[in-house]
Amino acid sequence: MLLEARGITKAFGSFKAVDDASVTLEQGDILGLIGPNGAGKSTFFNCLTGDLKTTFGRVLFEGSDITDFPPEQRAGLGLARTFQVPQTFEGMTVLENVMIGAFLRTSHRKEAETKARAVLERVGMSRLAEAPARSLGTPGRKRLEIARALATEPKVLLLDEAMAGLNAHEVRLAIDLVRDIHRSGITLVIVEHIMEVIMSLASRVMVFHQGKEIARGSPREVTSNPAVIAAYLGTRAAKAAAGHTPVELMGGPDL
Amino acid sequence: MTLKRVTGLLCAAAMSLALTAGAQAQDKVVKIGVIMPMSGGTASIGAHAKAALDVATDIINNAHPELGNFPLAKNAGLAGLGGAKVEVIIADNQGNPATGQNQALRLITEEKVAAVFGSYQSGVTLTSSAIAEKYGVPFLNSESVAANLTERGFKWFFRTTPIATDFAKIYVDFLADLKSQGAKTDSVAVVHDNTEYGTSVANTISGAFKEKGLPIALDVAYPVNATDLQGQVLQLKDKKPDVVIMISYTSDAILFAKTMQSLDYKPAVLLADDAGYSDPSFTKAVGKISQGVFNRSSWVVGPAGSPSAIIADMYKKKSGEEMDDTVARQMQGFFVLADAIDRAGSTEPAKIQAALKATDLKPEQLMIGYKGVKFDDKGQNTLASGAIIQLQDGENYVSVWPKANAAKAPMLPYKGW
Amino acid sequence: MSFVLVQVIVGGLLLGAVYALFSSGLTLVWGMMNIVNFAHGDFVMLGMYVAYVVYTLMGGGPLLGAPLATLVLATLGIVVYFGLIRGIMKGPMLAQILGTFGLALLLRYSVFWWFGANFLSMPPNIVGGTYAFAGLRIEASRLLAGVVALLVTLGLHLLLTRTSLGSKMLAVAEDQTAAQLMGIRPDTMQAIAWAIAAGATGLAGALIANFFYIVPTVGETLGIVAFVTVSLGGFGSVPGALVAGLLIGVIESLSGYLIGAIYKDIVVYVLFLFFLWFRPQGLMGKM
Amino acid sequence: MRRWIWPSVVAAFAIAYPLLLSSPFQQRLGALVLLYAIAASAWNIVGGYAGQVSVGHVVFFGCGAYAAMGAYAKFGLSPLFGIPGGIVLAVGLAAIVGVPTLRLSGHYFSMATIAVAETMRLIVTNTEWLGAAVGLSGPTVPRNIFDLSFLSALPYYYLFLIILAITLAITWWMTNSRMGFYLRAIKDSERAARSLGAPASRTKLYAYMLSAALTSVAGALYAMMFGFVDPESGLGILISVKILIMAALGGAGLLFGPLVGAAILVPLEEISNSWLGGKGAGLTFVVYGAIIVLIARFQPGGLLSLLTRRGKPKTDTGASHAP
Repeated sequence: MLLEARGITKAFGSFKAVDDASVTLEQGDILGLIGPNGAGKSTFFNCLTGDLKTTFGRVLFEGSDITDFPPEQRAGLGLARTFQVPQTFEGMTVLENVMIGAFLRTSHRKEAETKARAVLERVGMSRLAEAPARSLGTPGRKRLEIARALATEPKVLLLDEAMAGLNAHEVRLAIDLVRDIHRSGITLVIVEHIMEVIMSLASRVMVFHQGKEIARGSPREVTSNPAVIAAYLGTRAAKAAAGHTPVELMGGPDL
Repeated sequence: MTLKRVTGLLCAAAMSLALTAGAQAQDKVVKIGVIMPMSGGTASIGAHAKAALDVATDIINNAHPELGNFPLAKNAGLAGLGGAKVEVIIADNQGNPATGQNQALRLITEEKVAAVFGSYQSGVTLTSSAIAEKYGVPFLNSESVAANLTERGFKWFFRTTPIATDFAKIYVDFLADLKSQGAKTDSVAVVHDNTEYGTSVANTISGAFKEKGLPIALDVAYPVNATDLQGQVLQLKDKKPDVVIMISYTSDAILFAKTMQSLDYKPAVLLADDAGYSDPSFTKAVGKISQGVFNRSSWVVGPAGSPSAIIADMYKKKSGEEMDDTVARQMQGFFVLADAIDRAGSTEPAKIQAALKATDLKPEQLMIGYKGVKFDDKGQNTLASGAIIQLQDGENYVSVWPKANAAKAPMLPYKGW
Repeated sequence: MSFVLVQVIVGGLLLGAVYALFSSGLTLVWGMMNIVNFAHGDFVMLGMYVAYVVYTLMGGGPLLGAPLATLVLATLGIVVYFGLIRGIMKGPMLAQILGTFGLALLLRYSVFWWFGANFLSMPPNIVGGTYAFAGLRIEASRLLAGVVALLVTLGLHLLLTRTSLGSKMLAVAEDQTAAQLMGIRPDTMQAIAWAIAAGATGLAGALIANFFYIVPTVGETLGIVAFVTVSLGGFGSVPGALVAGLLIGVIESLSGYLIGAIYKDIVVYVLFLFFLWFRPQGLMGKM
Repeated sequence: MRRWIWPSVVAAFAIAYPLLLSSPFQQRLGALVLLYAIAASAWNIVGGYAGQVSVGHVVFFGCGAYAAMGAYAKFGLSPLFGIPGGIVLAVGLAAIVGVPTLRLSGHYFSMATIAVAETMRLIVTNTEWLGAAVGLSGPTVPRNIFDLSFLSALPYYYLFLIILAITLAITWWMTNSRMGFYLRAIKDSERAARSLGAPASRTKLYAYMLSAALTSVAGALYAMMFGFVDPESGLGILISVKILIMAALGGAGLLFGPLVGAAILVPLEEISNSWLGGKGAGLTFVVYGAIIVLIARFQPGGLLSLLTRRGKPKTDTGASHAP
């Protein structure tokens, strides 16, 4: 077992953003986390990465307890992430951004640079290596996030809405990239709004609603689950909408 | 590009400095460098000093027969140097020891001054006189009271002002006198700020009283430029000492007066140690609610027509302020320096140094109430002394002690407002 | 509790109210625009000089001086906003420190140049003496400042929470772009915020002038108190500044009386640091 | 190798300066520029590169200054012996102060550093052993060359030049190392940097300690040159502000920014003081303040940012549509 979360609860004051959620992740999985806005999937995600401290519950990585590890230590173990709103290092070039990731495995500048260039090549950004990162648009930034994370040589990569704000063409390119990453042996956790992405990528899906896990299974199982549809649309609307495909209801990419 | 500009700026700056330096001292002018706080929290001191030195140079450079036998007044210029004029070059120390030292160096090496005069704050005097010592240029100080200044083994440093040990003796004697006249002066409180001036003077005074078997009953220290002094006044009100000795700069002196009034606190005897209480700003601001405060001063105005009265008049015309003790001590110090240069008959540092060492001015040759001016081996004026003045009827101090030159009798108890 | 102690605490509360009064303007611009204003103390100083000039030229007391100081400083606030702040507020924090520190020197020494370095003071009892009841003594001028401090804090708080102008200002503070899309002009709102902040500061100066001394460098002393008050209260929190001001006033007063005045600032700073350890966002600041 | 042209020109000018302008005051001015450049460069490591705006850096300056003067005044040693002592003090203090304060964000960190510096100033002011408000003096009459009390500014000048070169070399080495990269990343987004494995707290702390060590050296040199330190000149908050302003004015986060800032502000201050200070109208500071305001308003990234690529946001339109 690569990554395991046991009974994660995250409370802000009296409000429980995540309530007793558990998950296990095997080598080679692509786990999708979905749920309506405010369902707690992002909070859960951030508990896995160490950005948020859990109130209760444990997180285990390759069998050892990492609950109290800060994000940088988790990164060192092989847990990498991207941010929903890209956290680009504005004062650096694209190459330097990726080098920050590469520096995790080497303290030599030359080595880090070589490795960063290789990663940029892999994600198709080598043309932009010397460009200031602040000159990138949203698609470029999202891709740069992935590149930086890859440079840390992760075992598990957690993508936080890596496709949000992209157009259909860009989404397809991004899906290809994620597939490629997966083929290289990296296990993935994906938080995504766009159902098409989850449907085409995820091997397993976990659905959150009001901080609780309400369903899990293959994408097809989950999207036909009435509880899931109800959570997305409300119970009455779900009945009225019977007959439509879940993908349509949950909002596909804006085409 | 910017670097070029920087280089250009540096060069331009340096060139203009070189130009200033090019204007060498002319034959008939003796330059004296003056280092004073012209900006920052004590800038009013610098402004007053500037006006006083203007008056002093006027007296030296022009004939002032009305001043009688006052040294350097009678004829125009310095007689010993063939009527050479004195020129004062003032530099701002910004209240900062480093700036003071930089300016001392500039005055000595760029302006080629014959002697340096300054620098008010003891810390600045310490650093700026060190440069003068290294260059072998006489340095005269007329107002810094830190004891260590004359303990450094310097050969070019001279100080005309009385220092804390002198004041302490004055206070002990004065209070003994008051006691003999029936006033209660048994418990004494010392109130002082935590500056170098405040702590060192307070320590010396406490020591002097202890020696006489009168330990200080209450020591109230407070941070300089306080935002609030209520706690201190309440402490005094609580302990009820007979005598309160105040060692404060102007800002805190004003705030103390206001706070004492609002808390309705009046000690029997309120005795101030110069500094803030001598500042005309103090009397103007809160003189009306500080009636009866005693103050230490070496400055006592003589009767109309006396040199001190005439000088006080000239100063008031120049600055619009009454002459106070600090500025009078500065002016007197400047006269001592000019007199030494006059007797040296030269601007050669060694000759001025020798003349300063040989200084022996009598009380009647002074504008201030010292018993004379005569330097010991360390450069300290051994005849420096002071008197006690009191704020009576309005905003002017009158001398009340020692009896010999008192204009009025001490008024007791402290009246306040 | 001894009687003196009551007087010390009452005095501390009044002092604290004054701290709160001259800090409320700072917390407003600091919180709303994320601007560190190193010239804040000098705004207070300008308010004091306006009051002094009003008194010497027209013989007017605080009734005339305080509103005029508010007006003059509010105008200055707008000028400073358009002349300097608008240009530096999006820049790095260092540019703000640079700009406002330069402004501080400029203001301080312009006043110095004009008025000289002498200590000035309003005549004693310009507001009306000292009230004494049950042995407790309260200076009318300080009481006035304290009462106005409460009113200003309340006013600013109501303005921000209850009026549309306030919500517009907060909207701009929250998200400029979003506010702009809603038809709010950030420039206008921020200029208004500066006018209000500077005006409140000028008012504070005018009232403090009644019981303090006036000198060009007085802002240095007061500025740092305001900094501590604002950060203790939480940047941008007007009620926070009031609570922090009162707290600092009482702590200063008590520690000054009980352990000695030269240690009172140490007590305040150490408590402040200690406090930041537990609540890094200040008393009432948001995370 | 074009990037080395300007540094070489600057270096050549710096070495030749005392020969070109040889009056004592000009030489001292040069030495002061270098001294402040050392302090501002040291500050730059934590304030510029790591973006942690410390306004209380004077506390480390004071460690060095007091250690140097203390070595002489308390133990009769050469002030030089104070330098290692000052470094130890400063680094230790940085560790104690840094751990709790560096986790504070933005303005709270700045305020905390001010509070620390003011606390230290007040403590020293009330500590008899450290000379209290009177301060500590160095050797006025040098006993030997190691007392570092010279008449001419020349020895100071070259000593400072060497230390500045070392400081800049350390800074340069740091910016090209992993630590430098991490600091810049932390400045832009601490969260992202940590997610990529950068140990943010530790890196910031190391930078803070390194900066503190170098600042304390500057403080020791300052005290040696002036032969004196008191709470105001060794621990006054204005010194930190001055150091910060020099770095910001030249260009914070740039290797030569602090040097440029010092090379402009120190002469500006000393020369305007020499010309205008004696008039007593405060004009020195009106001029000084106005210039600072203008630079902040029109060149907020510092003067040197005019020269660098990083200063100008280049909008590469092609990039926004790249995959």
